[in-house]
Amino acid sequence: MINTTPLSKNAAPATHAESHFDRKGLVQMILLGLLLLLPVAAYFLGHTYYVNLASRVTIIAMAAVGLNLAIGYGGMVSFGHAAYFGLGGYVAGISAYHAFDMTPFMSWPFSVPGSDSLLVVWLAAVVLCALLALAIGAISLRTTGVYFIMITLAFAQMIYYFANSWPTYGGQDGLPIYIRNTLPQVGNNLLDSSDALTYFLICFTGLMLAMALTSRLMKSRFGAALTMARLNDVRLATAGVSPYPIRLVAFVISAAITGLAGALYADLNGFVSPSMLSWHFSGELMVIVILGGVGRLYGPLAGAVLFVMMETFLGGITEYWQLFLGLVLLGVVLFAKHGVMGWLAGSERNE
Amino acid sequence: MSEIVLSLQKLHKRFGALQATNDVSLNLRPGEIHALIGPNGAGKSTLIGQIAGSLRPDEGRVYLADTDITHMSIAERARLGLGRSFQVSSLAEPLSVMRNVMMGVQALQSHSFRFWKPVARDQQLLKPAYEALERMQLSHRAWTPVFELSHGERRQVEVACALALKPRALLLDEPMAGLGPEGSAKLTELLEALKLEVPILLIEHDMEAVFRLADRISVLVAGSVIAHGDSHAIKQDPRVREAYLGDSDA
Amino acid sequence: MSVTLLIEQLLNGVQLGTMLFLMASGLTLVFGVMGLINLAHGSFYMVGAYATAAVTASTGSFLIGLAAGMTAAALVGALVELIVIRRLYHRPHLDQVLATFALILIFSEGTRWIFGSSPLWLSPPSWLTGFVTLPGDTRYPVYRLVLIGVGVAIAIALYLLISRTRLGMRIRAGESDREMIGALGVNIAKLYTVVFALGAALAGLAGALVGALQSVQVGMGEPVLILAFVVIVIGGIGSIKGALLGALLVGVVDTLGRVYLPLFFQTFMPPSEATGVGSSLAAMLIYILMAVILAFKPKGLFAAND
Amino acid sequence: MKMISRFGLGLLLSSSVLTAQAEDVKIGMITTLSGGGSHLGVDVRDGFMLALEQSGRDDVEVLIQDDARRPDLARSLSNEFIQRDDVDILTGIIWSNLAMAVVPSVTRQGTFYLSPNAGPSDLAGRMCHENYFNVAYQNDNLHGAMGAYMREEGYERPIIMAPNYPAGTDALAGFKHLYEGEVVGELYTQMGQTDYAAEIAQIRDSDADSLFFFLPGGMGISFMKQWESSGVDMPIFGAAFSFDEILIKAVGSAAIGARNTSLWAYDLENEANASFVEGFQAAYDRLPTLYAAQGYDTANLILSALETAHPDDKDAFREALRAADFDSVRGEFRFGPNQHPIQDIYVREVVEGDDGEPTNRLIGVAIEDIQDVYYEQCEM
Repeated sequence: MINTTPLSKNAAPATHAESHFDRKGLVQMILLGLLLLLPVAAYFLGHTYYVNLASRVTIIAMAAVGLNLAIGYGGMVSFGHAAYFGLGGYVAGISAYHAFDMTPFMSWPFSVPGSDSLLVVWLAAVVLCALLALAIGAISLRTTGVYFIMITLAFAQMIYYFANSWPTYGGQDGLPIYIRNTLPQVGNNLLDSSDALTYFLICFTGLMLAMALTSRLMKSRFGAALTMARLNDVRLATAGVSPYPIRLVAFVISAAITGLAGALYADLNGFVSPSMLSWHFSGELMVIVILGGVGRLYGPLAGAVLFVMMETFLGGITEYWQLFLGLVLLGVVLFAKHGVMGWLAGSERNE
Repeated sequence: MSEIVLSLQKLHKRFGALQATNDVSLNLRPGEIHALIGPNGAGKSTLIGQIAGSLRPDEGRVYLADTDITHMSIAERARLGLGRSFQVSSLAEPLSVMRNVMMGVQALQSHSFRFWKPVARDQQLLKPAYEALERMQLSHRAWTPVFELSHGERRQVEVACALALKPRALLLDEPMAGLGPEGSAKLTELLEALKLEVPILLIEHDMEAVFRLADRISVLVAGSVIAHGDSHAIKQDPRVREAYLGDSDA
Repeated sequence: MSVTLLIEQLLNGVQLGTMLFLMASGLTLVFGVMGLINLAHGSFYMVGAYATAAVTASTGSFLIGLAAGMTAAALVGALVELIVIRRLYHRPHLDQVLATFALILIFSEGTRWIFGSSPLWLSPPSWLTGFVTLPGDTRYPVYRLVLIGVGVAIAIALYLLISRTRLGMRIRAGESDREMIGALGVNIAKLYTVVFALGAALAGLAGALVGALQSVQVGMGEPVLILAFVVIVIGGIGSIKGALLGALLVGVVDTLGRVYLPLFFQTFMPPSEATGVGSSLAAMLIYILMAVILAFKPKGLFAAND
Repeated sequence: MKMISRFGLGLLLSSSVLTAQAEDVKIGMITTLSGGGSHLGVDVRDGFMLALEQSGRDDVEVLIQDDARRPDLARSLSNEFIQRDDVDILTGIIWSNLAMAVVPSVTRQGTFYLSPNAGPSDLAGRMCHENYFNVAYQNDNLHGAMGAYMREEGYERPIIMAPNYPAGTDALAGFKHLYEGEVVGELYTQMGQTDYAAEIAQIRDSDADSLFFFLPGGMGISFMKQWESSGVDMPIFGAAFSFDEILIKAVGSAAIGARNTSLWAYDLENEANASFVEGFQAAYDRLPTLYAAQGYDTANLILSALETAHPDDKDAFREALRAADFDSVRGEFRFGPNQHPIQDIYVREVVEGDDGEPTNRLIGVAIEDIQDVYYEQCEM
């Protein structure tokens, strides 16, 4: 919150917030710097694996950025964001499947061919996830509290079971993407999406855009209304703004970001399956948001880094790594409410 | 008869066996403070709910000026110019005073689906909000988070929030509750100055304040208005004394 | 499509419903009294089944195993309440979801660590195997009839417990006004532990009974947990009556949908496609049911407090 | 970086075979060691490691990772093995869907993949690859063999059932292909379904004379227990996937009498099998399953090829694998043109063993020299 108004004779606001700026800013810079530099270094040292690991972190962080908009900024505890992540993934998968087979996606009422263009896939993923979220949100947001949590969960399960039992696109078995979707060629092959580093940079750009969008959004009038809807929706209505459409739009944007991440994830792995839609994944996304710090811009990124590291390293040490994940998570929820970013960078005000 | 700003016409509301609102009609005229008093359980909260929009009456109508607002949402009523404060302070505590007040300005100017321009630098929002705060003599606290405010200051912020809507009528629910004599006196003074501009429907427990402030008083008992009149008439009305003060022989 | 088949499927639906009720009643009670959403409820289901399987295997008696299963689930429930859950009552739902999600991970992996990944062996005792012949020459397994009986008995017992006993009075008081029961001099901490353990015991009972019918394995509680959520959302969170009705509704709709939807599609589609479409739709049916109910009644059929 | 569980089973195996040298052969094993169905992965691993131990070679390094039955995890593990650890050969995947996610990209990157269990039709047909070898079966084999067996045994009105997912529909298609008669009904269940009351009622309501089902893992356990108490009197048939030694112990008496097709049985009489079963029981104190047998054969196939060539010499090593010059525990073993096995399929019956627990007993041969139908689509 910066006071650049003619009212500055009245109390300078947020000085205490600025006293944290150095530390917070430093932590954020280090986080971003490492995320960008380590994969580049790994790439030139020939360790493609770590480049892909970084892409994975980046994409999961992006999905969590989407969820954070709903949970952290909007106060809507969605337990069903896997639905959008999975739908985004299936858009990429189905599109590639038809492009590979050279069959149309649908032939009635008009013919829609498959496509192996990333831009088409991304656009379709965003639009379809937004539409799905519009439908689910419109019903779910009529409820609050525990009902909302359970209903979003139940809708995601519905989609999960549908994907599981719909045989055309592999059902339970999932759908492989044999050749990664591509970007239009600019000049001399600069954007070869099958190159690990290029793909990482695409994902990184996506994450940065998602974070910038969130940040900008939350400073706008819409963000002000959403913040008020979270803190006190009666106050918002009394001030003349209906909370429901504000929440719904935030929910839709949140789903679209998560869906785009899902499309990126499918192309990274070359594979989509209903496990992307499972409630475990919804739970893991929530865990990531909490681990990093709810309602903090860099929280999802910190959470994703931590989560993937635990998965990779604990998973290598013990088969039962999820037991330790559970213990860590329990500790964070019970004793470290502000997550990793709260711990590293100090608490954050709403303003 | 002068023009009527807020009008309740034959409102009825029933919860199961309980007739919470029974044929209530009330008018609020420009320039006046109209007080609504009644003992606990008289149905004041139910009535406020029907005026503010959180409850729908079973029968009857609510008009704001010439507009029928009976079936409108809380937010629509607010945008049309019905400002209100709450019995229990309902501000967004972690936010600054300014951010609370600005929301009303924002709602009044246009829809809130504006995603780009930061509000912190938006003079269109800041100026009117600042003016509303000045009206309530609170501009020096503009950037203080609400949770740091005193009880009395929060009451003033609530009214400032309502003022930010440039309301045609104010609905104030027990604004004096919990204020000390000093705070109460200050708020009384502010409301007196305000009423010429915005008529106020005042629901209040503090009888002294009511008798001092109100131009007219309506007494609600068991869901019905049993008496109407100025403070003198109400003080004398035996039914009021019996029902409200609970002493039949005084 | 004979009438006997329909009757048998209805019985199957009711049987599924009664077991869902055992899960859902605990879940809804804990929410009604403590305002807590507990994802780890499925873990008590699993604990009950594992303890029953282990004890039945070592003693040879299913009934002793069953008692042990319920006791184990109740004890684990009480322990979890004392160590973790009571720190969560005044926390936002988000924290409750995450902490109990963490408990699922801990319980599932812990169980796998102790018992291994292979399913455990548990069967109904020999005196409950076999079938009875119902009117209309429908043969029906005795054990499933017993499950229906147990479910009904528990429903009646819960009704009596809540309407007739001192504990029930406190539970009702807790549902209507959480602050007040403290003022009444009730030891809230103890009440909460008891209610939580009771819910866990019911889940454990369900797990043990169903485990004998299906299989006892890690993660067995999760599908049931999600169905139980659907049940209490449909019924109205906090309402035992709603849980009962919701459970029966979900049980019957799910069972009949699975059988009759593919048959329905076969009337106008080739069989292999019809089964595909039919069973895909059947898998979504109860969620569609839930969405429809919530579109009209956002707080479920029997909204309690909240 | 990551700790690699070399020989995940360090405790059970002597560490002498683990010593790594520069010219070592590196094998990556991605298999399911946790969650549902992990006993399959454990047995593949144990069988594989037993063969290595018996060979006494110390220049073969095996890196083992758990895929938790998640295709996305399996995919990233495969990339890890190839891109970071530079393995020569990959193996271990249990499930068809995981194989479909992993194998095409592995073989395209020039690494050998040997399947110890899954055999999806695409990999046998249009997506076959010169670096892909299946040492287990093509998915249709066991189901088709049972179809042939049931027709020969004179069952005229079978009802058939499988979960509604690709391997399930393939299983029923495979059955029907070799059964060649009419079936009275096809039931599709949900994946992961635990209650089969509705299906059992439908089976009872039909006038079938026999039941063939494919319900792998926990689904089979649930079904058979419920089947027993339902009072339906009908012979049941299936593939070995529902009747391995571990599953039938969990099912208990309900499994007795069921007949199942398998490419191997522990009481199959040949020298390699005797040494395998004995060695396995000595090392792990339990009866091996067919998964262990397939893991054991996979390892022995690799070892036989290593006698001729190092995997760095891809063409020579590939030729050596194609020759399949090893003693299979299942008797005769050779590869078809799509590098999938041509083998005999046996029938086993579940009987009460000496200890009172159910166990499989070999009762005959269902079909000889079965070959999948997809090899014609394979252009290699």
